[in-house]
Amino acid sequence: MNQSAQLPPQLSTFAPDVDWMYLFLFWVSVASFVAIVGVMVYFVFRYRRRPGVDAVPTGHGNTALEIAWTFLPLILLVFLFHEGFRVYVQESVAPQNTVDIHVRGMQWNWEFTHSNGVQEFNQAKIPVHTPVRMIMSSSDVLHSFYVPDFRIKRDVVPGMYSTLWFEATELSTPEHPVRVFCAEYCGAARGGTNGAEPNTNHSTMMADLHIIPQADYATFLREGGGPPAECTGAADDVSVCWGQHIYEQNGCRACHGVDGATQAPGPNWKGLFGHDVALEGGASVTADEAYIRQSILEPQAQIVHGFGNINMPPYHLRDQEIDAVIAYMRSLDQ
Amino acid sequence: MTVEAEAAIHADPHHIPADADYLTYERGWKSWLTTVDHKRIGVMYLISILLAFFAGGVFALILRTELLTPGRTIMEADTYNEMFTLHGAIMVFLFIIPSIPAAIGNFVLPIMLGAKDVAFPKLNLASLYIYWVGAIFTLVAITQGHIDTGWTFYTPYSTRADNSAIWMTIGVFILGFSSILTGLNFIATVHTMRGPGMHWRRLPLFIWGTYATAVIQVLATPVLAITLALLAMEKIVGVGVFDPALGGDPVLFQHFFWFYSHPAVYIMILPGMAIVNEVIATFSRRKIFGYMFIAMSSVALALLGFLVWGHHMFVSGQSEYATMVFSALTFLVAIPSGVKIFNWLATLYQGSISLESPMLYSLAFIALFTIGGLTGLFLGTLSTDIHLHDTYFVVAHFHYVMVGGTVFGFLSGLHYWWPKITGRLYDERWARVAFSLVFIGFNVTFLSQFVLGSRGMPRRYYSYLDQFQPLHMTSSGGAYVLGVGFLVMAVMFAKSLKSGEKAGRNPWGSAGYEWQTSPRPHPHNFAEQPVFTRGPYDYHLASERELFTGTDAEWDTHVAKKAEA
Amino acid sequence: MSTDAHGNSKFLQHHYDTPAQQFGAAKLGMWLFLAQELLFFSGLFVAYGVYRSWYPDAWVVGSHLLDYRMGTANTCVLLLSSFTAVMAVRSAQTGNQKATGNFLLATIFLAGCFMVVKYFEYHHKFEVGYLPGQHFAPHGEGLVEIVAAARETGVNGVPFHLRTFFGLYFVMTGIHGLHVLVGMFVMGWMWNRNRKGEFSKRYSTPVEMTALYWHLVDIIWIFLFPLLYLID
Amino acid sequence: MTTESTASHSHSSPDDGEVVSHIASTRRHVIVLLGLLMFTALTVGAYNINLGDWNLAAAVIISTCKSALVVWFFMELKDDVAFNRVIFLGAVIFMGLFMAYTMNDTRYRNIVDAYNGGRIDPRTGELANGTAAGIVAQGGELGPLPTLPAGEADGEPAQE
Repeated sequence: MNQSAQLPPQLSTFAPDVDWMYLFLFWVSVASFVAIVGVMVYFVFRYRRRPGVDAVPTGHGNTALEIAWTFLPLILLVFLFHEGFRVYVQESVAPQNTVDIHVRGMQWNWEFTHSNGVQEFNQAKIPVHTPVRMIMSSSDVLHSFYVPDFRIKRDVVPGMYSTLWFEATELSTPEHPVRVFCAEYCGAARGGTNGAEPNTNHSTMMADLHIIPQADYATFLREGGGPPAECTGAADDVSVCWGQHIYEQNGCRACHGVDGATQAPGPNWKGLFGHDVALEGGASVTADEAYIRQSILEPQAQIVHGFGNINMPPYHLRDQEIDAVIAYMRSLDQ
Repeated sequence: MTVEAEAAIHADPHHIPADADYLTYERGWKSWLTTVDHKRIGVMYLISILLAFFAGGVFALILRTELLTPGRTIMEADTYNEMFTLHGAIMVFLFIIPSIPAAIGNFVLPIMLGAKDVAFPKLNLASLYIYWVGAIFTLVAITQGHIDTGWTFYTPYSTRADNSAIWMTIGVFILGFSSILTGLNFIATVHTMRGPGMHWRRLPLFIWGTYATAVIQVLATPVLAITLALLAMEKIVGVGVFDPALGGDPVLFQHFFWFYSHPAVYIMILPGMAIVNEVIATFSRRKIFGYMFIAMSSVALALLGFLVWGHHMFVSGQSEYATMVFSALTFLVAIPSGVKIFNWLATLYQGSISLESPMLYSLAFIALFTIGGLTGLFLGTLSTDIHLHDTYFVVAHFHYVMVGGTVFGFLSGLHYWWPKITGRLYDERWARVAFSLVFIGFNVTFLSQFVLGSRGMPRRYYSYLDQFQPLHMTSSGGAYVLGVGFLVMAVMFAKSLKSGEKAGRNPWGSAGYEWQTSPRPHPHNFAEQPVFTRGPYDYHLASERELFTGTDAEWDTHVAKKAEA
Repeated sequence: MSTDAHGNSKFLQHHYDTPAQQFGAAKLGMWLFLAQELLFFSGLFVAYGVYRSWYPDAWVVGSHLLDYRMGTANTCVLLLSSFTAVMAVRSAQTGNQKATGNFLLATIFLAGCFMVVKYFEYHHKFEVGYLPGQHFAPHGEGLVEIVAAARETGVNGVPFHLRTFFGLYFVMTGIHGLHVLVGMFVMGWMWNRNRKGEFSKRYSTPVEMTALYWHLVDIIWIFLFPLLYLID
Repeated sequence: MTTESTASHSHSSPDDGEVVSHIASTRRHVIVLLGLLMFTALTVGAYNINLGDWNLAAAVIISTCKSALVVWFFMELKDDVAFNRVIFLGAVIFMGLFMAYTMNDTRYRNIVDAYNGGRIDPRTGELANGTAAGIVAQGGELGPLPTLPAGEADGEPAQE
């Protein structure tokens, strides 16, 4: 079935099947609606009240007619169930050799972990023409992984795995990645954040899927992720640039300011590294490398005074990435 | 029953003069607050739900205003979330569910039965008080702030410490009991209070509809109550049945919630359908075609409504087996719905149709409910539902059912019985203007949302991609027209109350039983106990006197003229 | 009929035509109310079933931490109270005002016994830390009992979902207990009305309705008892 | 519509109950009570002999018998109008429906896909994100048995 203006681009192998069903239902609905309302309008006109013309009393009904319109629709309904279920089964049962990507939903970010351990935040590389399975769970509330262009959706539930799979049919460009939405309501940051900012509420919890050639994905799996291409120059500069990139991409910026002023919802990063920090419960600690590392991996271990009710999720960054974040933090104070 | 047992030690009814009417027989606010007259209770419900409807409507307009632009328009994201929660919760629990059964049903059901009152009048008043208490808790929830869970209260978002869901859940818990007691009362009334000659095959279809509704109210609402009780205990003492942080299962909450809330859809739509039956018969001057099939389709819908709740959970992570069973059963719901629509069309055939405002709303109901039902097929079919679930398509679909269905049915009933309730007529021209605005505004608002949804716009979004803006602006524009339509209607009804022409006993010329009592009914509904010798739609058996549309004085002149001739 | 010569008017409400109609309505209403009660409890049974099937270890160990002797005693007490309730109805129907009062008092007394036993059970669980959900923190004797129960049932560890078991235990028995308290209150009220001579051979509907409610409370317990106390 | 004396239709409604209830004999009540107590003894007895998988079934069947006695005799559904029986049975059926449908989900969650609906990663044994902290800390459903002070553990009947 061809692309329709009512539906998003067809970018997965499921999309044509789903769209066929959608358009079939659409035209069945249009036909039924026109028939029902047409008959209604015709009767209203034809049998409008006129002086001297009385209504013909209803007889005892027509059992044959009643049985007909009770059971004839069943044929259509059985067909709809069957076709819908057929595609659903395909969507539920992933092929044997999928590329697995673990997905973690959290307010209001998506974390993707590839099989080589490399993590991406709010974006993910996806090989084209390859069955890819998302193995998903949430660390806080319900989310839903929704890719309109793929016609797939599945809730992401805390404490439970859920899966979906798809096979992308076209490469994407960097300007037009395939968009992931959160379709299960998951709240918003409280107070004066600008709700249109990325990763501050349910409606901005989006991610970009970059559909790349299979060979590129294989290379990526082998070599892992490093600093992004735009970070060049001396090793230190690359580190700081990478750290800033992580800060931007992982949603750190939703809670942590870097201007030295805003302290909400989380502590500001400027003037943090190497300084003493008062903790909840009265103790204090120097914000050294060990402390920063722990705060990223186990945020609830040592909480800065005044932030006891903030529930930061753990971020499983790799060592080089944590180093880069620390380099970025340092650079803020220079 | 203990409540009515209390009333058991009652003296004989005081003698009430035959020309008394229920509004003026007793006076003063005390007489209203202590009344056990189902008609007065119905009127108090009517006022209460209209206030709730107004509040819910204002929230809707605020939402649509915010959605005019992709980013911030007038409020922050968390405020927006509170607004749609309040819109949903108020509209569902304070308006739609009690709207037709508790307000209109209370008023007309016993009259149609030829009963003096419902079976348990004191319980009926208690239901109203319980409704008010529930409403107060809801107001408290608003003032406590941060009730931003959505009307579905999904865990674990709702069990987090920083929202006031506790007040809202207690409020809805209480409202649930109001609904249960109303349903219980109606079932007992239909079974035991039918007047002489009123056997089951003569029951007006409005009663069949409210009866089926009452069955759902009694069987489904308690599950909502225990769900909310568990949710409240989760928040207060951390019982941990639904919260994964304590070892519970959030998907289980959805089963609990939808075991009630899907049948609740039929609590909302069945009474709307019930009103359409009455109105179509009256304005076609014809007995409803396939009476027994329509009656049984109501009961079938009520029972089938319990078998399909899992279609709200196709993508929730429930097992594939459950999904399969729920999808298959969901399609069955289409059958009785279709039966109703076909029978209504067959009733119009060879009728004598006039298009006064109640009929306009009922015909609009048929058209809009058809759209609501047909788009339901998209959501019952698994492959398309996966794409459309939790998008604006769903929002549009259920608004076509809830507003295009229930609210249009409610408005149809309100216009239809307005003369019986108030004893006055309203200005038909302005009623039609209001109807046109509401009809056009509604369709513009929600047709555009179907397209938004199928293009992939998820629901409950504060901001959205730029590409969706034209459709969002169209939708908001429609909402404003809808709002103006309701405003016009409110003014029209207010004018009718103040200076409307006095109505005769039967301004529409209906053969329905409730039109045979005085314009504003006697406190005991009929000054003398009626005996029903024909069905409620038997126009060919009704006397000229029964179908006469003018006042009693006009009838006397009419008779005198005839005698002269 | 509304003011007939037999004195029916004393209890016949104005909107009913006959006492038969009024009684039928009351009974129908009561059964609907009981149906509503059953569905209310059904949520708890479903949650119970789901978690029992998921976490059998927690359920077995949890059950062994409850004292089935106390449960048995309470079951007998409630069954007996159902009997006294039914005898109160019979006495009211036969117009024996004194016996009605006494049977009502006996029922209230038995209900009180039930609550006292319940109090001791709750008290112990609070003391040793078998609290619902997030407050579950067994200590002292509580730990000893858990070790014993685990050994007895062959479970090699402390199941995490013991807290869910106790969560449901407290919610189920707590809501049931609330129903018992409401029943005691209503029966006290009936006792008072009976004392004032409001019931007779002709009119004992309120007593009958109260007894119906009480039997339902009994039925709920009949299921709660083996499901909570007697799991191997 | 005509009017007539209201007295003549006092039994027009087929659901009218009888005012005079069927008064059952004390003897019957006593027998029912004895039956109930006997069933209680039976269910406690069944608890003490291990029936394996049949434990739950036995408990539920006995409880059903007991409540049937209560409903049929004490609550006099035996002599009640048919519709009241329909109400009660209907409520029980809907309870069963609720239970059966919900468990049709919860029992079969991770069957089609080993991950989908499961709580544990079938390959690595890792728990899903958002699992209760306590379960994560003890690495699964079962935590270690507490070690008791020497004196306390001795008194327990440790032999199986």
